Parts: sequence; structure tokens; C-alpha cells
Amino acid sequence: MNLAIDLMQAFLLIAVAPLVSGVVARCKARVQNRRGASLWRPYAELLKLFCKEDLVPDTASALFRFAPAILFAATVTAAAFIPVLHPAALFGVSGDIIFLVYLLAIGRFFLMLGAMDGGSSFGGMGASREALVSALAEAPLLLALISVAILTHTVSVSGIVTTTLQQNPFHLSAVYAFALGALVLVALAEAGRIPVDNPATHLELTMIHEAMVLEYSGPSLALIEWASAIKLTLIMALLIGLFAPWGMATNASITVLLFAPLLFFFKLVVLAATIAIIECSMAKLRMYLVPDFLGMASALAILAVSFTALMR
Amino acid sequence: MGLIELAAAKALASSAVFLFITLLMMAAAKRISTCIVLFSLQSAIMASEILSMAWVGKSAEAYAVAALVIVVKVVAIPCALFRIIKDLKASQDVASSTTGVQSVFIMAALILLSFFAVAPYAVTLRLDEDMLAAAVALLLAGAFLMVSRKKALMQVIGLLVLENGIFVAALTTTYGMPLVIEIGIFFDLLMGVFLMGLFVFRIRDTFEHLDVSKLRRLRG
Amino acid sequence: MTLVLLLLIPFLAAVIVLTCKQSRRAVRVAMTAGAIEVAAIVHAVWRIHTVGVLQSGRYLRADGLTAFFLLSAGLILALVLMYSVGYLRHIPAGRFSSPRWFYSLTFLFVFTIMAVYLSANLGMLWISVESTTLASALLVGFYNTKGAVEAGWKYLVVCTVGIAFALFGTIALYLAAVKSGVDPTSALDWDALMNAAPSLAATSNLVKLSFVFVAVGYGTKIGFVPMHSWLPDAHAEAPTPISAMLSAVLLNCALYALLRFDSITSQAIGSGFSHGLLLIFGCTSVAAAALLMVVQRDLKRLLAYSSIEHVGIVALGIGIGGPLGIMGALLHTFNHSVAKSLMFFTAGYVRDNYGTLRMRRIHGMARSLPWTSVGLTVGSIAIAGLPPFGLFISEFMILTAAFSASRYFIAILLMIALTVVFGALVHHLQRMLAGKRVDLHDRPKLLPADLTVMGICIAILLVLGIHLPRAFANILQQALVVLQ
Amino acid sequence: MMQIVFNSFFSVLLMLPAVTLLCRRSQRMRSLPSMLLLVALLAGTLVAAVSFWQGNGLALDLSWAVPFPFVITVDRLSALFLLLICAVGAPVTLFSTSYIERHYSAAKADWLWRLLPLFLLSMALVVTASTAFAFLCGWELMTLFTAGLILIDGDSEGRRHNIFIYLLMMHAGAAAVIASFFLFLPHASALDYTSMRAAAAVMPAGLRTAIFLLSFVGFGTKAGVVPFHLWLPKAHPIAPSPVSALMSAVMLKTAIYGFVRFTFDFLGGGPAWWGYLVLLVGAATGLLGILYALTEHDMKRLLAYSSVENIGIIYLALGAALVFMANNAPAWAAAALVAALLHALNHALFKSLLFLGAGAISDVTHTIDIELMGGLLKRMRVTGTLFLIGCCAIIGLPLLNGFVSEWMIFRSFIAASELPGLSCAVILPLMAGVLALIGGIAVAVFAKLYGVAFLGRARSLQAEQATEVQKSMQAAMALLAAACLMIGILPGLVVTPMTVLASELLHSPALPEAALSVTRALPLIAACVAGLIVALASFRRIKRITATWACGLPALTSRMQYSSAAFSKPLRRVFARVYKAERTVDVQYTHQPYFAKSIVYRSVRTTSFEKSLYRPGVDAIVNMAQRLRKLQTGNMQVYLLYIFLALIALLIWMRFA
Repeated sequence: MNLAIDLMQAFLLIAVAPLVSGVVARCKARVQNRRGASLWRPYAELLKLFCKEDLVPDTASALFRFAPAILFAATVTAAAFIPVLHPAALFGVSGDIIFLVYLLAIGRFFLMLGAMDGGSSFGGMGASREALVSALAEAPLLLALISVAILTHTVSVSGIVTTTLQQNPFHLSAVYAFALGALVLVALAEAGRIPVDNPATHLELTMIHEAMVLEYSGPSLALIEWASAIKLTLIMALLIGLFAPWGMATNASITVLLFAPLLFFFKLVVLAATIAIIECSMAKLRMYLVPDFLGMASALAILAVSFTALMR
Repeated sequence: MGLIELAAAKALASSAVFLFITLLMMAAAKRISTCIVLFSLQSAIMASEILSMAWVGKSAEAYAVAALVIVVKVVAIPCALFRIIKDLKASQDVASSTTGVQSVFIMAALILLSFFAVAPYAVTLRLDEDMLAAAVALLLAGAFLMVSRKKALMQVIGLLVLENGIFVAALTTTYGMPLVIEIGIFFDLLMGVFLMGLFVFRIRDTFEHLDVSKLRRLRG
Repeated sequence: MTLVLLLLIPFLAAVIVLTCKQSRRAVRVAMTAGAIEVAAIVHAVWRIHTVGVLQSGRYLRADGLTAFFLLSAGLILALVLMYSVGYLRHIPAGRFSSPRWFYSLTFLFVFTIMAVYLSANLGMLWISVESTTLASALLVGFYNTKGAVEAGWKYLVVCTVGIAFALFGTIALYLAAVKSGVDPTSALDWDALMNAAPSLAATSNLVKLSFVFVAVGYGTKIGFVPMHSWLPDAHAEAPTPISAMLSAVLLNCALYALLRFDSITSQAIGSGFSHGLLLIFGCTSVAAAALLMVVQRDLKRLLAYSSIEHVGIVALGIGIGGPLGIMGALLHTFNHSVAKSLMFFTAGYVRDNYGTLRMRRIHGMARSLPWTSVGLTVGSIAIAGLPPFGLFISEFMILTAAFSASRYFIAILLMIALTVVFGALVHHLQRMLAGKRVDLHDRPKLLPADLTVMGICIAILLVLGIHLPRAFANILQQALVVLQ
Repeated sequence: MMQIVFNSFFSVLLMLPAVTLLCRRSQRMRSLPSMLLLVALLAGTLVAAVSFWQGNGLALDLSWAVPFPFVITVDRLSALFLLLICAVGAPVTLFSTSYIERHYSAAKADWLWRLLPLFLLSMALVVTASTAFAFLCGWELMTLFTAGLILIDGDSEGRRHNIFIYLLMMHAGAAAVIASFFLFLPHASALDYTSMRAAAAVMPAGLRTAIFLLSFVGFGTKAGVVPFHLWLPKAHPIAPSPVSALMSAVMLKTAIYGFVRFTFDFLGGGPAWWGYLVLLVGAATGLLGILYALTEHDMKRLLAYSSVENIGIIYLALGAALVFMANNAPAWAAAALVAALLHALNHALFKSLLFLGAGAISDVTHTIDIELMGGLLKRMRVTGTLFLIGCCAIIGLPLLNGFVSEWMIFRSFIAASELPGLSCAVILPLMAGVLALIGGIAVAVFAKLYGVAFLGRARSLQAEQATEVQKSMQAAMALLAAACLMIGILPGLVVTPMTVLASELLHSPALPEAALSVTRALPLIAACVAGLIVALASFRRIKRITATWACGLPALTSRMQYSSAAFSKPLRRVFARVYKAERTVDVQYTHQPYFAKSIVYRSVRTTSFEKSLYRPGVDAIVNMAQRLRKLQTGNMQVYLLYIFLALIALLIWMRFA
């Protein structure tokens, strides 16, 4: 029974990912008082791309074709780590936060190599900027997760969620605040949202993620787009799991199972709205200000970790 | 016989003073030949002292040593040195790096220093203090002469004075070492002087001058 | 009887070689005399090994310590004679510098060295050490060039002055012995003094005075640092076989004499004072020589300074004392003699081929003189004290003794000095070995004799580096017993 | 039985140089030495593996031959490192059978085949020795043979200077190691490991600290820890590729072995500040190593600096183990030690794979400058994929062995939060941040290396005409890649014996379950990821080859691609203070002012340890020597004065002593 729920959780996360990016786009449109595209447009886009031809540049090697597959596989496996409805996710118990971070690293690494295989300057530019962002984002991400792990005395994601479930929501320690701050900043960098990278534009000066996937088309592009959507949802689910898991189904009764997904989806929409508001209220940071942005995230993470020991 | 006893005792007592006088004159000397004469005078004093000791101690060995001293140090070596000077026709100047007055003062200081150095040993070993002081003074004077004089021949004379010092030390403390050792030391001394003479000729041939302080090719 | 033979052969050889006119006959006579002499040495060492102490007449005596030093002297004599055959054939025969004179003076030099080792009496010991100076002074000034004459003159004067102080020390010891009741006629004999040593404690400050003078006197001959200034000039300007003899045998002679005095003084007033003095000389020698080797420009002067450094190490070995320390020091003298003679031979070949010894002007040795560069590299690795060769073993022994006597300062100083020396050697070596091939068309080629000489040296160093042969270890043990 | 195989392994390694002398003449037996060496190394791997798993201590006593006790025993720790030497040595030999024949003339090849077995023998001797004399012999010989191997490749001015620095630093390090061995003497009867262990227990604290610091400096110099890393980027790149693979992968590990043997086996841990010192130095080494690697475009120098980084990571783990020991948490100390040893083994495997890859590329394109490479994956498919596996492993991506050891290091850092002490509960988790930063930058460095060298358009003619290397070279690299994958997916195979080794060494209870949870989860998750990749890759899709989008320009040239300098530019700006780069741009104009003929941009790192730390030291020694040299004035009177002054000084000293 548990295996069924875990698999269902994973598929739910993968399926709902394009919807979440649709919600974010809709919220942005609403904030900019535009009507915005329909919520289901990302699905249509993925379907369109899957039916198109896969163009491969002549200079590219086999790696160019395998990179999207490896990226998608790694992101999906990472998604299996995150508890959504029930605290025990598919790999949630055995896998842990370090494993999760390094799985995301696989995807990023192969995306960078795929970009450089295209042989054009855009790929190199995107890869070098992605290298900058990911090099500086990895430390605060890991430190923030570690601070939460230290507080809950367990390293596996499900373990963290179960212990935070049992805690009373109102007297959480200051560590959670710092960790949440650091994780939000890093999440924006990882998901490639506004302050760090502008997902909507093709302007060479600003794009990081878009520059890398410029050469891709057809099913490969679909896989990449879907994978980045899953990554966004995965991070939001992680934030929810770590900091606001209440309402998850602890026992397997049907009524709770029906109620839990609704609550989870409501939290996702709230997060999507906040991202949309952040995107509309801020302009993209200049490339050489991103290190300061991530520096601030690292400072928060370091504070979180040192406070775990001080507050003991 | 009393007279000879008296002379021997007097010689024993006063030879140290004569040695000091020769040292001071050697410090003041300007020409090499005067130094050679003073050296042979010094050796003569030493020989007289050995003779008196032999007379007092009645040991045949001491007579032989005294004879050796007279033959080698008083006659043979000075003649050899004079012949070297004549052959080389080198300038007689001593070429000292310290002026005459300074040398004398330094020599006097060395003599005083030797008295202080010897004081503890003379008392504990019940030795004739002033002769031991003379030995140490000769040693230091020889060293000073070799360091301050630039001429090759003066180095030789300095070394001979130093050897004299050691010989006097041996003499006064133990009334002479076994004869074979004494002969061996004399033989070495003679060979040493002979070789130095040979080298002085060689320096003369290769460098055309005898000023030791100019031999400075081998540095570092 | 064997001891008298040891002395007689070199003296007769010196005379006979002087009489024969053509240099070819002189070389042949010298070779045979050399062979007989080496055979006599080996026989004597074997007799000492079996009998223990050989005594003939009042003035000749040989015990375990003598045997050990005789062995190294004999080995180096054989190597030098073999090397000199190749060396002399292209030296212009001057008035004095003909092979005839060269071999007669060398055998005179060997005669004096044998006299030093075999003398039973400290007075005789002084006389023979003084005569080694006289015999070798002519050899240093053999070439009659400006540098050689200057070096010879300085060597003669400085060493004679130094040795004079040693005489004063000997006399002081004689006085101390006579004053504390030893019969004057035998007061200088080594056995008499060793037996009466405890009674010498009464006149302890006189014994101390004598050891200070002896240390400064023989120290000048050994080349401890404040008194070392003559050594680089003499070794650099002497003909190569002679500088090998000087470095490998003469330093050991003076060291042997100092060891004799050291054992008497440590019997009399305890080893604290004498070993303390040796440690002072050892530290100054090792430190100053290591630094000076860094800035040397001439290959032979570099080797001379390395001899000073190794003598310093031997002094440290003895100064630290203990069975391992002294055994390490003795083994170090043997290894160092072999390694240093190998280095001087290769330096000789380099000078023959490149015409100069200034290291900045020597390039491309590896390609133009392959065998000589092998010898030079092996020699440098050996004197730097690296594993496969004997010096690593003796340095290992000395360091072990230093640490177990918890003398940390000395051990650390020694290791820093060894590192600086290693740096200096590699720095000079790599500049000489590398570079393009220099065509040395008309230069003399290596004779098979030269190759065998280098081969023997390398073989000995390797054997001593890996496994101490049983017989050699026994001789070393016997020498140790004498010094204990 | 094992004893016979073990003895034969040693004797073959010893006799092999003689064999190469014999078969120099005959052409037919050219490959005999390599085959013999390969067989010997396989035997060695077998022996090491068996004694590592079962822990039966093999012993070989050669004291009869040498004046000092010379005993070789293979306990578990030695077996692990012997396994490391032989497991990396065998593929490297297989690689060099064809590499050396193609790259070097007959004479040089013979010298290489003489010195290579001796080099391996000296390392094996260092790792299995159980007396000080044997260890030190191996230690010094190892340096000599490496210098010989490097010299074979050529002796130009620059190379000789590098070798000189290498020899001098190794000798200084060896002096420190000798001192740390001998400091046991006053308390130990003989210098063999058993009596040293006993002596370490009774020693005063001051002496133990002295031994620890000396062994840390001595082995740190050989391992390439930051202040002493000067020689590593100078010596590794100029060695022949198989030799630099052995040096980087295996020789650095002998230093780790030495440090572990001293700190954990003899001294058995010490006060907490030892741990913090090692942690600090490890962090500095890791960060500086990877930051210097970032700026390199010479492949072998980049890999050498990345070795410095990985040594830093190993020292971080060792530091953590020391801190755990000080706070008496032996279980977690054993876990940290296992992490360090596993990372040493992993680094040996993937670093040798990368160096052999670099060797294969230089064999085909005759250059190791990645700015002249590009698009090699299309032309050298097998080498490209194997190099990719190596890069993924060194970054620590989950399916490969790098991840397992880094995960364990992270896990032990996190576990430190449970310790009562305040300082370790804060410092160690923060060190996890430093390790993550090092990992992040490593991803950038190896993305640059692989992207610029293997992907995109070929940047030079040689890269254009590159062809695949020989089968034996590919097989060697494949072996190493397979080992990386095997440990990556089934870590239990290697980790369980290591846990036994660590708990034996630290006399601690079994490792905590949490430290090994990854070894359970890895196979399952690996299967899931692999399954997904295969499913997606096999999805048949219509594929059309077109030209890369060039924004309307007629055609893209290779110069339009991002070069390695461009790729690392953003990160170099972030860490500008570490480099203090000196940038020069010189433009040559054609006859009109606005039309530049060529623009050359050069940026050189000005900060270097050599200028700020080593140069002043050497100059001080040389100045002192010059002043001392002036004392030898050449004037004889002055010499006599020295003697008299010495005499007087000693007389005065006598009066008071």
C-alpha cells in the first residue's frame, strides 16, 4: 500500500509540474494586469514539442543527444525524494539531502556539457554563467539543508518532514527562519527565476538557462523544459515539506488522502504567487551582482548552521 | 766548583728576563737580519739554560740536547737564513703591518698576559713560574710576529720563535722529554725550515716578490 | 715484524723510484711497490684481526683502531695509484713535476702516514703527523703554477703552526702524566697512559689544557671550521690523485691522532669535556661548510668544503658518543674516503676534458662524458647521504645515536645542513650534466684502468650501503672496543 | 601460499630492471618487461586484496642483509595501500606498453622500463615497511626514481629547475619525516612499529606534539598540502603521462598512508587542536587547489592542481576524525577515517584515469593545451566517454565512486553536531559548507575541461585529425572506469573491510549505521536512474543534422566558441583577490587606426607561494653564504689569526665549562 502511495506521489509531482509553471505565468500576467495564457498551455507546448523533429547541429557529438535524457532522469529521481502527500516518499527514507543536492548537480553538469557541444558561443556563454551560479549556490543550499537536518537529528528528507510534523508550528527556533531565507534565495537561483536569470527572454545579455538550451529542439527541448518545470516544483515541494508540512496524511485513511492533495496544491499556488510577485517587483540583477546575491544566501545559511549549535 | 754552581743557578733564574728582552728587541726590529741575529741569541740563552740544568741535574741526555740546540738553532738555521737573504737579494725591510711602537707595546702586553695565564698552573704544579711564563710569552710572540709581519722570511722566523716557546715549555716543566722524541722534533723543525726556504725560492721565481700578503689569488 | 715491513716498503720504494731515470721504469717500480705495500697492509690487518694487538720494538704498535684506518688507507692508496697511471701520462714533465718525483714523494707521503698509524708513542705520533705535512707540502705545490705555490706555502705554514700547538698539548699531557707519578721514560707511551689514565684526574685542568691545544692543533690538520682555511686551497690546487689522498687519507690520519688523545682524556676526566669540544667543532664545521658549498664556483673547492662538512659529521658522531655514535663515525670516515676519492677522480677527468673546473663553464657532461657523469652523479648522491650508498647508513647511525641521547638541537642542525648540502650539490650537478653535447675531439679518452677505479668505488659504496660484510663488521667492532 | 606470491611480487619488481638490460638487444622480446611487470602487479593486487579482506598479516624479514632491522609486514592498512598501488599500477603499465613504444626512442624506453618497476617497488616498500629504516629507504628512493623518470623526458633549463625544486622540497620533507621517526628513540627500544606504538603510549605530551607536527610537515610536503604544494604543479606535468598518473594517483597516497600510520596508529590521536589544524590546512589546500585549477588551460597542470584539491578533501576528513577522537566519539572517528581512506582510493582511480586520458590525447594531438583541442569526443569516442566517466567521478556525481566518499565526509561533518563540545558542533558543519563550495567550483572546472577539450568544434588542425588510440590504451582506461563505476554503485564491497580496518586501528566499536546508509540506498537509486536514461534514450525519434544557429552569420568558426579562459572568467572575477591577476591587452593595428590586426589578451596570476614564501628563504641562505665566503680572504695572516682566536676562545670556554 505504501509503495503505491509513494509512486502516486512521484507521478503527481511530475504531472503537476507544467501546471505549476502555468500558474506562475498566470499569476505574473494577473499582477501585470494581463489576462495571461491558459493554465494548461505548458502541457500543449510539451505535446507540440514531442511531435516535432529533433534538430542536431553538425558539430555535436552523441553527448548532445543524451544530455536531455540524463537531465530528465536525474530530476525525476530527485523528485521521488520529496514527500508530498505522505511523509515517507519513494526514496525519501533511504536517500537524503546530500544525495538530493548531488542528483540535481548531475542534471546541471550534463546540461552545461550539452550546451557547449552545440559549438556556438551562446552555449558556452550559458554554460559559463550556469557554472558561476551553481558553484556559488551549492554551498548555501547544502548548509541550509544541513542546518534543518541538525535540528531534526536526521538526514533523510522523510525523517525531517515527520519530525517537523510532530512539532507545534508556533514555537519553531530561529534556525528555521534563517534556513528558509537562505533556501528561498538559492531556490530562485537554482530554478533560474528573475533576480538571477530571466526565463522569458532570449536577450544574450541576461539569459543563462535559455542560452544553454538554444540549440535544442523537438523532444529533447520538451524533456529539458519539463525537467526544469519539475525542478521548480520539486524545490517548492521541498520548501513546503521542510517548513510547512502540516496537513500531510499521516495515516492512510481515504478521507485524509483526498484532503491532503488539495491542501498541498493550495500551498503550491501560494508559493507560485509569491514567485510571480517577486518576478514582477524586481528587475534582473547584473551578472556580476549575482555572487553578492548568493553571498547573502551563504551568510544566512552559515548563521543557520551556527545557530543550531548555539541554540542547543 | 761553587762558581759554576753559582753561574748555573744564576743562569736558570735570569734567562727568562733575557728572553723577554730579545722578544722586545725583535718587536722593534726593522730589518730581517737583526731578527735572525736576535733569534740565534734567544736560542743561545735557551742552550745556556739547558747546560745549567744539565749541570745541576747531572743528566747526559740534557748535554746532548743542549749540543743539538746549539748546532741547529744557534748556528745552522741562522746561517741558512742569511744565505737565503743573500741569494734572493730581497729587500731587508720587515714590512710589518703595525708600527714599531705599537709592536713593542703589543709584545709587552703579551708578556704580561702570559704571566697571568701561567699563574694558576705554576702554583698547583710547583713549577718555576717565570720560565713557564717565558715559554707562553715566546709562543704568543711567535704568533704575533707571524700575524703582523708580511714578509715570507719573517713568517719563518715567527714560526721558529713559536717553536722555541714550546721547547722552553718542555724544558722547564719536565726537564726534557725522552731523547729520541727531542731529536725527532728537531729533525722535523729543520726539515720545516728547509722546505719553507725552498718555497720562498719558488715564490721568488713565480711571483717576483716576497710579500706574503700579496698572495691572495685563492679566495672564497 | 710485519709493522716494520709496512714502514720499510714505502721508504725503499721512494728511494728506488728516485734513482730510475726513464719515467716508464719509474711507473712500473711504483706500481709493484704499491702492490706489495697494499698486500702488506692486508696481511697486517688480518694479523691484528686474529692476534688483537701487535707490538714490535718500543715505538711501533697496532691495535683494532689502527687496523680499521690502515684498511681505508690501503684501499685509497691502491685506487690512487691505479688512477695516477692514467693521470700522469698527459702531464707535461717539468723540472720537478716528472712521474719520477711524483711517485717518490707519494711513497714518502705513504711512509709518513704509516708512521702515524703505527706509532705507539704520542711524541712519535706528533713527529709523524708533522712529517706528513712536510711530505705533502711539496706534492701540493707539485705543478709550480702561481696557485699551486701559493696553496703549498699556505698549507705548509698554517699546518706547521697548528701542529706546533699540538706539540704544546702533547707536552702538557706529558707533564700531567709525570706530575701524577707515571715513570717519565714511558710517560708518552699510549698503553702506559691508558693504564695510568684514572690517576691523571689529579691534574685535571692540565689534561683539559692539553686536550684544548691538541684539538686546535690536530683540528687544523683535520680541517675543523675556524682552522680550515688552508684546506680548500690545498685540495683545489694539488694534482687530483694527491687531493684524493689528502681528502681521503690525511684527514683520517689527523682524526686518528685526535681519537687517541680523546680516548685518553675521556679515560682520565670523563668524556664530558672532550666530547663537548668535539661537538662544538662538529657543529661549526657542518654548518659553515654546508653554507659555503652553496656559493662555490670551482668543482674541487666544492669537494674540499664537502670534506670539511663530512669531517664535521664524524666529529658530531664521536661527540655524541655511545656505541652507535662512534661506530657510525668510524664507518663514516671509511665511506667518505671512498666517495670523496671517486668524486676527485671524476673531477680529474672533467678537468682533463674541459680544461677548467669552473662549474659555470662545464655543460653537457651527460652527453659528452657519459661514464664520468655516471661517476659524478653516483658520487654526489653518495656524499649527499641518500639511501642506496654507504653514507646513508652511517648518517642514519649517527642520527639514531643523537636522538637516543636526546641531543635534539644537534640532530636538527645536522639535518638542516644535510638538506642545504643536498640542495647545493643538485644545483651544481644539474647545471653541469645537462646541455648540448660538447665535442671533445682531441681530449684524452678514458682508459680501462680509470673505468675499473670508478667501478670499484661505486661497488664498495653500494655494498656498504646495502649489506655490511661480516669481516668488515668485525674489524669495526674491534676498533670500537679500543675507543670504548 | 600468499607468502610465496607476495615474495615473488617483490622479487619480480626488483629483478625487472635487470631483465630490461638483457632484452635491450633483441627486438623480439621488446614487450617482455611490460608483460612481466603486468603479471607482477596483478599478483600484487591479488595478495593485497586477500590480505585486505582477510587481514592476515604477511611478513618478510630481510634484516640479515642490511645493517638495520628491515622487516616488511602487510597488515590491513598496508594491504589497502598496496592494493591501491597495484590496482592503479596494472592499468598504467598496460597503458604504457603501447604509449612508451610510440612516444619514446628505444634508449629512452629502456630507461623508462628500468625505472618504472623500481619506482613501484619503492612505493610498495614504503607502504608495507614495518621498520623505520625500510620506510626511509623506500621514501628517499621514491624521490630519486621519480626524478630519474622525469629527467628521461628531457632536460631543458625549465625542466631542470622544476626537478631541482622537487628534489629539494622532497629532501626537506624527508628530513622532517626522519626527525619524526627518530623522536621515538629515547623511549622506544628499536625503531620498529610495535615498539614505537608502545613508546608512543608512555611519551610526554610535548614530545607527542613535536612528533605530530614534524610528521604533519614531512608528509604534508610529499602530499602537496598548501604551503608545501609548490612542487606538485611543477613536477607532475613534465613527467611522462603514465608516470604523472602514478605520481599523482599513488605517490601522494603514500604520504597519506604515512600520516595516518603516525597520527592514528602510533600516536592514536591527540588534543582537539590537532584536528582543527588539519581541518584548516585541508580547507585551505582544497580551496586554493581548485581555484588555481580553474585558471589552468594546460591539462596536466589542471589535473595536478585538482590533485592538490583532493588531498585537501582527504585532510578535511582526517581532521574530522582527529576532532572526533579528541571528543572521545571513536565510532564517528572511524567513520571519518573510512571516508578519508575511501576518498584516497577513489582519487587514485579517477585521477589516474584522467591522467591516462590526458596522455592518450597528447599522444594523438601532440599537445596538452586545451585551448588547441575541441570536438575530440566525436573523433575519439571511447577515450572521450571514459574521460567523461573520470570527470563525473572526480566531481562526485552520484553514480560514481567520488560521490560515496564525499557523501561519507559530509555525513561525518553533520554527525559532529551531536558532539557536546560547542566549537566542534559549529566548525565541522561549516566545513561541510567549504567542502560544498570546493565541489561546486570543481563542477565548473571539469565542465570547462571536458567542454573545451572534447565538445564543440575542433580548434586546431591536430584536434581536427585526431584518431582513436590503441586498443591496449583504451582497455587500461576502461579498467579504471569500470572500477570507478563498481565502487560507485556497489560501495559495500570496499567499504565493509575498510570499516573493520578503521575500528581495528582506532580500537573503536563498529561504525554507526547512519554512516553507511548510502551503501544500502545506492544500488536501488542507481538502477532507477539508469533505467530512466535507457528508456528515454531508446525512444526512437526522427533526427535531422543541420548547421548550428549562427544568428544569420555565413558560418560559425571555432574561434567563436567559448575558450577555457572565457569559461572561467566569471568565477575568476569573483575570486579576483586570490589571483591578483595582472591583465595586459596589446592591440596591433593595420594601417588604419580602427582596424586591429590582432588583439592579444594575457592575464597572469601574480600571487604565488614561491614569490612570497620560498624565494625570501632561499635568498637569505645564499646571502649568509656570500658573507661567510668573504671570510676566506686569501690572506694567510688572517687564517693564522682565525686559529689563534679559536685557541683563545676555547681556553676561555675551558676556564668556565
